[in-house]
Formats: sequence, C-alpha cells, structure tokens
Amino acid sequence: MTAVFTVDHVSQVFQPRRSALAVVALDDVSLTVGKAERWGIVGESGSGKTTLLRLLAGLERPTSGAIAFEGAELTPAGRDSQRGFQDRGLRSRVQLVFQDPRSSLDPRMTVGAIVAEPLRGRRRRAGASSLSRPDRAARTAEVLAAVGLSADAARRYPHELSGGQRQRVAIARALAPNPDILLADEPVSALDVSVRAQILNLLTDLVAQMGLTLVLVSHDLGVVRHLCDRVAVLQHGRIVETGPTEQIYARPRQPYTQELLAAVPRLPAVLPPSDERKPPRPLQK
Amino acid sequence: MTAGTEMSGPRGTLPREVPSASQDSVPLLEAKGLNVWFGRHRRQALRDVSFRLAPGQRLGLIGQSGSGKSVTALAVMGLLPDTARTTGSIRFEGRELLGAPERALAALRGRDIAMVFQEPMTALDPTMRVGRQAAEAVRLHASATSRATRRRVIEAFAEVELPDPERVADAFPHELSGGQRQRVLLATALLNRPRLILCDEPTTALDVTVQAHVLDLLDRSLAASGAACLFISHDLAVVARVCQDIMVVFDGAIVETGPVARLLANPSHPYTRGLIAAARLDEAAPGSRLPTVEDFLRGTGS
Amino acid sequence: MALVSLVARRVGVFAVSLLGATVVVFFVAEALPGDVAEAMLGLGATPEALEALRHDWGLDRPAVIRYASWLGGLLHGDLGASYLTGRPAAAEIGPPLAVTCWLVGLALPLAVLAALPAGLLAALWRRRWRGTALSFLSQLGMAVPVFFTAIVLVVVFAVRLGWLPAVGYADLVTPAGLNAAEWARHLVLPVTALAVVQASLLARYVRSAFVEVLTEDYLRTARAVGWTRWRALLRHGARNAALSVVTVVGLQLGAMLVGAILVEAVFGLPGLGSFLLQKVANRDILVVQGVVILLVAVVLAVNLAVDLVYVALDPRLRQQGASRQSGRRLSADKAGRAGSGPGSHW
Amino acid sequence: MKRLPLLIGGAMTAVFAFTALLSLFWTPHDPAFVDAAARFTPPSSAHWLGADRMGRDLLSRLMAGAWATLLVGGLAVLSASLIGVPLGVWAGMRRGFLSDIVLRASDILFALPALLLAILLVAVQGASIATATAAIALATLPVFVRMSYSATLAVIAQDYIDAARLGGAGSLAIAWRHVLPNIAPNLGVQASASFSTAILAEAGLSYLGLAAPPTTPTWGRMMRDGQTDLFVNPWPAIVPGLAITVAVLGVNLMGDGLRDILDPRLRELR
Repeated sequence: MTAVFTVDHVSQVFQPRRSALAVVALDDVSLTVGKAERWGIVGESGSGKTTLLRLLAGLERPTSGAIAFEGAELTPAGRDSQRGFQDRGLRSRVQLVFQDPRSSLDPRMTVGAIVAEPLRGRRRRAGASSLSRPDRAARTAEVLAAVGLSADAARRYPHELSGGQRQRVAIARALAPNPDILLADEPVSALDVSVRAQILNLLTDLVAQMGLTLVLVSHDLGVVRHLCDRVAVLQHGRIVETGPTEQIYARPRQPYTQELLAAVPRLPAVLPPSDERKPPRPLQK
Repeated sequence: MTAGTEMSGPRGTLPREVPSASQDSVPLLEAKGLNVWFGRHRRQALRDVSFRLAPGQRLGLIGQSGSGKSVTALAVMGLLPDTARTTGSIRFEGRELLGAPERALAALRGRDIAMVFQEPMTALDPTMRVGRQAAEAVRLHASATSRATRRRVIEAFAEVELPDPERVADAFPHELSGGQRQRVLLATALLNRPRLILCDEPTTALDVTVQAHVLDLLDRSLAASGAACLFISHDLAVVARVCQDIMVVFDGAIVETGPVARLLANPSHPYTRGLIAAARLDEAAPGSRLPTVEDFLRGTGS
Repeated sequence: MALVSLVARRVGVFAVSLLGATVVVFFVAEALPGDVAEAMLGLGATPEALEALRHDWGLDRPAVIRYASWLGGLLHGDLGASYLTGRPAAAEIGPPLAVTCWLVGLALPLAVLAALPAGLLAALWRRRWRGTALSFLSQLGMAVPVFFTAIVLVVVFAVRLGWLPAVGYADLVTPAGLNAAEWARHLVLPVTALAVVQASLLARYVRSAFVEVLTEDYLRTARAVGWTRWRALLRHGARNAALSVVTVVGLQLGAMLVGAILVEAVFGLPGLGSFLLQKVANRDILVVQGVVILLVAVVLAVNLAVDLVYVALDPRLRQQGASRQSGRRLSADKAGRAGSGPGSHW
Repeated sequence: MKRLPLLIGGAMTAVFAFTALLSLFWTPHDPAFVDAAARFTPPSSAHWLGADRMGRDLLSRLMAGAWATLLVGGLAVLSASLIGVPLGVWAGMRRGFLSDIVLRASDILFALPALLLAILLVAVQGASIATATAAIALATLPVFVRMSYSATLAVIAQDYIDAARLGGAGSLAIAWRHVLPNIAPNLGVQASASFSTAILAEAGLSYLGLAAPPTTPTWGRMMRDGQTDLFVNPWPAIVPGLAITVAVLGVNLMGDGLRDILDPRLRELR
C-alpha cells in the first residue's frame, strides 16, 4: 500500500518582501501519511502546523524538500503548482476545511453556490467533464443533507447562519467533490464549546462513513485525541514527536509534549475536597 | 446610560459606605436586577441579573459568546457603549455605580476595580511604550515621582514573570508576544492592589501553554493580594482552574450559581449539564459520539 | 539602523516619483498630435516659421534627447524660458510664488485649526443632532466649489458691505515700507474661501479618524485604568487619530494648490495660478511644463514629509522598518474611503 | 432613517441626471438665444430663473450646462474605472515586479492634480470638452487603481479564495466570482465620490476657460461670465454656483448612503 502523502525533509521559509528577516515556518519536516490514517498535528501558534497543511493541500510549494502524493511529486518545480495539481485531477481528491467559516465562506455567495463551486471547474480532470447544472444541484443537496443542513439552506447567505451551521457548510463544500483526503485546520477552534461537540460528531461520522484519510491541525489536544489515531507534535517548525495517539497521551517522551499535555485545562475529575481550595483571604488595606 | 438608583452626594464623589455592617455582610460587589439593552432596537443583552461577590471571592461567569458575559463586566466598569441602556443597581462596597458621574467612576477604575481584557493584541495603545501605559495607572491615582513610578511598574512586570522587565517596559506593544502583552495588562491591573479584578476571557486568545502560565500567575496574584475576581470565560475547565464559585449565563439571564464542586457534581440546569459534558471531551472514548448541549436542552442527555 | 534605511527608502521613492512625474509632464505634451511649435504659433503659422522655431528651440532633435536636456536644465534650477520674451521662468516666478505661498500658507493652518475641533465634536456627537448638523455642514462645505465660495464672499463682504476689496493684491513689503494692513485686507477673503473648503474636507477625515479610534480596545483599556472618557480620548485617541489626519493634511496640499489657482482667478491675485494661466494663454509651453513640474515637486516633497512624520508617530513602522511600508498608504486608503476620496483636488 | 441620506442624495442625483437628459430634447428657451430686452430680468414667468447680461435664459443654460457636466463627469469616471479597476485587481492578485511598476506609476499620476494635468493638456491641445474629460479621467485613474488594489488585497487574504483554488477555480474565475462581487461596494462608493469630484473639476476647468469653448453653456463658464457683473447683478453668477453645489451634494450624499448600507464594518461604527 502506498502512502498518501510522503513529506520528505521539507522546509518552508517565508521571505517578507522588502525585509531582511526570513521566517522559517517549517524546518526539515518528514512525515508519512498512510491511507485511511487519521493524523493530528499539534503545536502552538507559530509552530508551522498550518503551513504544513497548506503544503499538503498544494496551496504552496515548499522552499526545499519534496512532498509526494501517492508516490508522485505533489507540486513539481517549474510549473504552476495550481495547474500541476489540477492536471492530475487531484483537486477533487484533497479538500481542506478552514478554521474560520466567516473567512472561508464568500459572503456574497449563497450556500448552494459555495458548495457547488468545487463541482464547477473540473474540466481538466481526466475522464470527468464538469457536472451539468442539475447534477450539481443534486450533489449539493446530497452533501448538505450529509452535514445535517436542510435543503433550503442552499438559498441562504452565510451571514444568515449560525457559527456551527457555517462550519457545516464549509465541511459540505469540502465533501462535495467526493474527496479521499480531508485536511482540516482547527475546524472547531472558532466555535463555542457548546457547538464544538456537534461538529466533532459530524467529522467523526463522515470520516468513518467515507473512509477518509484525515490530517487535522489543532492546538486542542482533546480534539486531536478524539478524532485522530496518530499525532505529530510540532515545535518551532520541527516535528519533535510522532506516534499513535494513545501512546503520545499516555507516555509522552519529549518534554515539550509533556508540557503541552500538562497545560490543557481540565475539569477536576473527582470532586475536590473543599479544603483543598484556598479560602478567601481578608482584605489587605 | 440611565441610572436605576439616584445618586446622592456632591458631583465627583461617591457617598461613603454604610459603616454599620461588618465586612462579611456587605458584599464587595452586588448587582441587583441588572438589565441592559442595546441600540435602537432595544435588543436586551442582560435580563434581571443579580449576584453578589464577597471580598476575596472568585466568581466565574460562564456562557457562550453573545450570552451577556462581557456586558456584565463592562456594566460594572461603567464602560458600556453609549448605545446601551441600563437599569437596576450595581453596588461596590455599598456605593451605587450605575449613574455615577464619569469622574467618580474613573477614580474607582484602575484603583479599586481593575479589568483585564480578552484581546491583548488590541488592548494596548500601539503608539506608546507599554511601561508608560502601565505607569499611567499609578500616576492617575496617586502622586508619585516618575522614577518611583517606573520602579513600581518594573517590579510589577517582574511579578508577572515578564523576562527582562526593564526592556519590556521600554517596548512598544507590537514588539511583544500575545502572552507578554497579557502579562503587561495583568501587571497593570494589579498595580494599585485593587479589591476587585474583572477578567474578560483573559486567556482565550493565547496558546494552551501560555494560557496555563497566565492562569497560574493570576491564581497566585489573587491569592497574594486578596483581591476578588469576576472571571469570564466560555470554557468551564478554565474557570474551574481559578474560581471557587460559578455563575452560568444563558441568553442574558443567570440560570445557575454555586460552588464549583457542587455545580460539577450536581448541575441543575440542562444547559449547565451540557456545558460540563462538552468540557469533559478528554473523558469520552475517542471516536465515540459526544453529548451536545442540545441533547441536554432537549432533555435527551444522560 | 532600520530607521536610516527606512528614511533612505522614502527619499528614494520621492526621487523616483519625481523622475516619473517629469516623464509624464514632458511626454504628455509630446505624445499628443501636433507639436510644441504648432501649439505656440497657432494655426496660421507658415511652415518656414515653424521650422525656424523648431530649430531655434531644438525641437527638431529626438524627443529623448530633448527630455534629457530639459531634465538636466531642471536639475540646475532651469524651469525653461519663455519663447516670447526669452526670459527664464525661474526669474519671473518669484513674486507669483510668494503670493501663492501666502495664500496656501495661511489657509492651511486656518483649515486645520477649524477642522480639528469640528471633526472631533462631530465624532463624539455622531448619534445626536448636533453631530449630524456638523457632518452636514462639512458635506455642504465640500460640495461648494471653491470659486463659488469666493464669489459669495465677494458679494457679501465687498459688494454689499463694502468692507474688503473684491479683487487685487497689495505687496507686503513695498519700497515705501511695510504695507501690512493693505496686504491683509486683500488676503482675508481669498484665504477664507480656500480655508472653508479644505476645513470641510479635513473635518470629515478627522471625524472618521476619531470614530474609528473611539471603537478601539485600547481606548477602553485607558478608561479601565482610570482615565475619564475625555482625557482617554485626548491622550490615547488623539495620538492615533493624528496618524490618519497627518496623512490627509499632506494629501490635501495638492488640493490646496489647485484651489489656490481658482481662488487667484476669482480675486485676480498675481499668484502662480494666474502666472500659469497667462502662460497657457500665451501658449508658452516650456514655461508651463517647468511650473507644473515645480508644483508637482512641492506636492511630492510634502508627501515625503508626511511619510517621515508618520514614521515618527507610529512606532510599528519605525521598528519593523521597511516591511511595513504600506502603513501610510493603507491609512490613506482608509481615509480616502471615509471622505470623498483623496482625489478631491477641488 | 438609516436610508435617508441615500434617498435624498439619490433623488437629487436623479433630478440632476433627468434635467441633463431633458435638455437634449427641450429647454424653455434656446440657451444661446440673445434677447437684449430680457437683459438681467429677475425670475419671471417668461424666464423662471431670470436672464443673464445678454438676456439669455438662465434656466435653459443651466439645463444645457447639466448635460455638459454629466457628460464630462460620467465619461471621465467611466473610462477611469474601466481601466483602473482591472489594473488594480490584477496588481492585487498577482503581486510582483510588474504590478509594483503599475502601482508606482499610478502613485506618480496621483501626485499630479487634475487641474495641472488639464493645464498641461490645454497648453498643447487647446481647450475643449475632450481635453477636459481626458484630464479628469487621467486624474481619476490612480484613485481607482489604488482603491481596487487595496480592496483586492483584503479579499484575497480571505480563506474563501484558497477554498476556491482547492475547488479548481483559476485566477480569472476567482477574480470574476469572488473578487469583483466583494469589492463592488467599494467600487460603487468610489465611483460616486469620483463623480462628484469630477463635477467640481469640470466646473473649475470651465470656470478657468480650460474646458468647453465659450459658446457651449457650462456651469463654470456661466459663473465666469456672471462674475463680471457682480457689482451690478450677482444673480447670474450665483445660480450656476448653487446648481453645482446641489449636484455635488446630491452625489456625495448618495455615495455616503451607499457606503453606510454596503460597508458592514462602517455600519458597526455608527
């Protein structure tokens, strides 16, 4: 079985225009994502996790190193990365769910148009011409139903929906072209805790039903533990630890991983005896 | 803003507190029947909110975004926007704050009541060195030489474990990380040893590890100063980390109040039960179906 | 270090822009049908006369060569010479320049002084009728063409009341001595007319700058620390609002120069505008080009100054250096969106 | 209430445009007809707004002037936006050396006030409506380039642009489907702002005698003519001045109203 993604010594350096300071977002990262694996990429902000995801999506090309998709180079040098990706019909196979649906949904499009958009530009895909308008509408209704939205949601605009519903739309758009690989960038961190569970349930179900390969980026270790079977811990652009989720959570080897795990705020599992808490002190005048 | 209660006393001063009651029976902060409406359409943000906060008590205010948590804190500070209309009563050490003149409130703010905001990235004036901004908190409420003030600021920065506090004091906000800025704001809030600190989601914008440090710091600072705290968050786990008592807001109204332990063990309102279930993500079996708040509101939750 | 390179970069941008402007100014005349000689002599000119003129002025040389020599002349302060009198423009330009400088130099501070409080109050009162009234006044002031304001002022103060002269100018310094009273009497109306329009425009920018600042988190922080509403606004708001206001004041200078040309026309002031229009009437193209380039240089120099002031005011620019170069421009865009666009050169 | 400025401004603009178009088919009198007997008549039933020093009907001239103003302003803004917007969008989507040059050039043009451009053009070409239009269009162009550039930058920073790429959309499709609809509000606001500026510019140019020839009635030219008789009868100079003010005010109010409704960020600020 070939790996879906093979990330081979990849570095990504951003050189802001007119500035001498370069930002190293990824530093010599190697990672292999196998079929139907569910990877969680964790780390703090600025650790490079979103950059890694964008590389896997083919939205950027690495500064050095190579990423292979099913054995073939994802973004061959010397070609427009977009075009290379489309030529091989990969566009529909790899889809991404963004963090903030307020930014990832075009405010001037209806939900229906948003979800149908990835079904429009598929003329380059070998053997599959772009879907006709009724076919697109049918597929749109199908995926909207799959994410738990009613059919008449297609006529609404994003601002008419709640945060949770918007993220459902974003997931529906990602699923519309029937991808094999789902990339998700902090899919629940912009949502209220109370909505988070719904979206997590939805993602769990969809990944299981469709047998998707999942690469999920999150700073929330609870989310990763719930959805993923493998974890890569990123710090300052480097992978410091990888392994099966249970192992990482039960026996983290690296101090940074331990620190991350310790930092997660938890509800007291057992009721704390009341004297364990500090009593209020008298006023100091 | 209209006052529910009439002000007495000369302009710019607050009436003295009632001297008869003992420290315990006079709450530090007491809100009664607080209602807040916004804008021309009179959208109601708070409905009949009442609560008490004893000296040194730490009260967590929890609810989803838009439920009226921040509005409560801003109402206490007298910092609601002009479009807000407020009725009810907010008393600090027995003195009515609602409708108090701006000058009297300003004298109170930063000295007796301090606030730490959610967004450290935008809460500091980008054109002024953070040391000077913090120093304003001191010099507004006490006369002090600028040398002494600077010394106090740097001490305060050191207390919140800012590395190299001298250099931080001379930095502009954009030169600091989010965690550093939040420490600066926390240090500024603590400078005058206020009796009440309002924290509006102070760690939501921060990374988990930074959040842990800041919460730890807040915990210790509160313990050291004996200040009371109204801690606002949407995350039950974070609130439980700092507070003894929790108050749950749902759609602008308080649905449940009680000590953390009791609330966790025996929540009475379905919304509270839903929040607790959502916060116990890491106790659920991976991949299992998570109970949602809706389950509880519908009454189908466990 | 970053500061030095930043300043150097801004100066470089200024130089490149000025160079670009000379290209535009020179080749606008060049690219159009007809040539300078024809334009100068008019339709009735004989081919021989045209040929002679072309030869005398070197117009028969290739455009690029002429551009180079023109540019070389500019660098030495040669703004071109009148083909009628043969006198260099640089020698004639002194007195008109002084008049225009007085006009703009007095109107600009006047406009700023009026606009700051008006804009601030309009921002603070934006939900009350007083604020709406102020906003409407500035709308009105922007809608009235500067020459109409001037004419109305003349009708009221010169025609009806007879207090002030309707036209003309008196030199400040005459051979007989200082002539301040007459000089001032002749400048009151022109300066007022120019200032009214600019003050209206500026007040609008000031208003939107403050409205924006009023929603900023740091203003709330300042009040949470113990500042009263007003003092927080003056201490923290004003610094930040100044960032966009400074930009607009700079951009307005171009508008003021144009306004001055119109005001000079109404009042018959012997300023740069009148000078320029007379040269246009005489078809003295070389001089027109020279004066235009001079005015553009002034506008660009003011933009440079604004850039540098901006750097001084905004530490984010100062320290991140060149990477945030777009700061001023973004702010200008913001200000432009709030008003009727910085293109309001009228 | 919120739409009041838009309604008032829209109505004023509509009246202005209607008057301009009407003047093509009908005016109360021939705008150029000289009636010595009607010299300086005050407003009357024969001459609703009175007559000027040559006895020409002011209302008729005002209507004809409205057409000249609409023509020059409209053509200038239209051509500036048709060239400027594609340039700005392109520069915003494809940042690089070439787009830098375009932006720099546009900035240089921006430093040249329209009146100076017009003076340059007139010096070479002679005064005409075409020269005035070209000068105003040239001065308006950089405003559109800059505005659509920065609006495009804001749009393409949004995640939905990346989402569209992932959906297989090419640059043209993205520009058409996502960028243009999202910058349209800014465009509308800018167009009305530029139009009012263009009206003022046209008036200024014709006041200075740098636009239409003396025979064409324009508002600026009418003021220039009327100014000679300020001490005798200021009315003929004041009427066109009021017309300019009303037209500009109407367009500005409309633009402001548009912005209030379309720009959600500014809507929050109110």
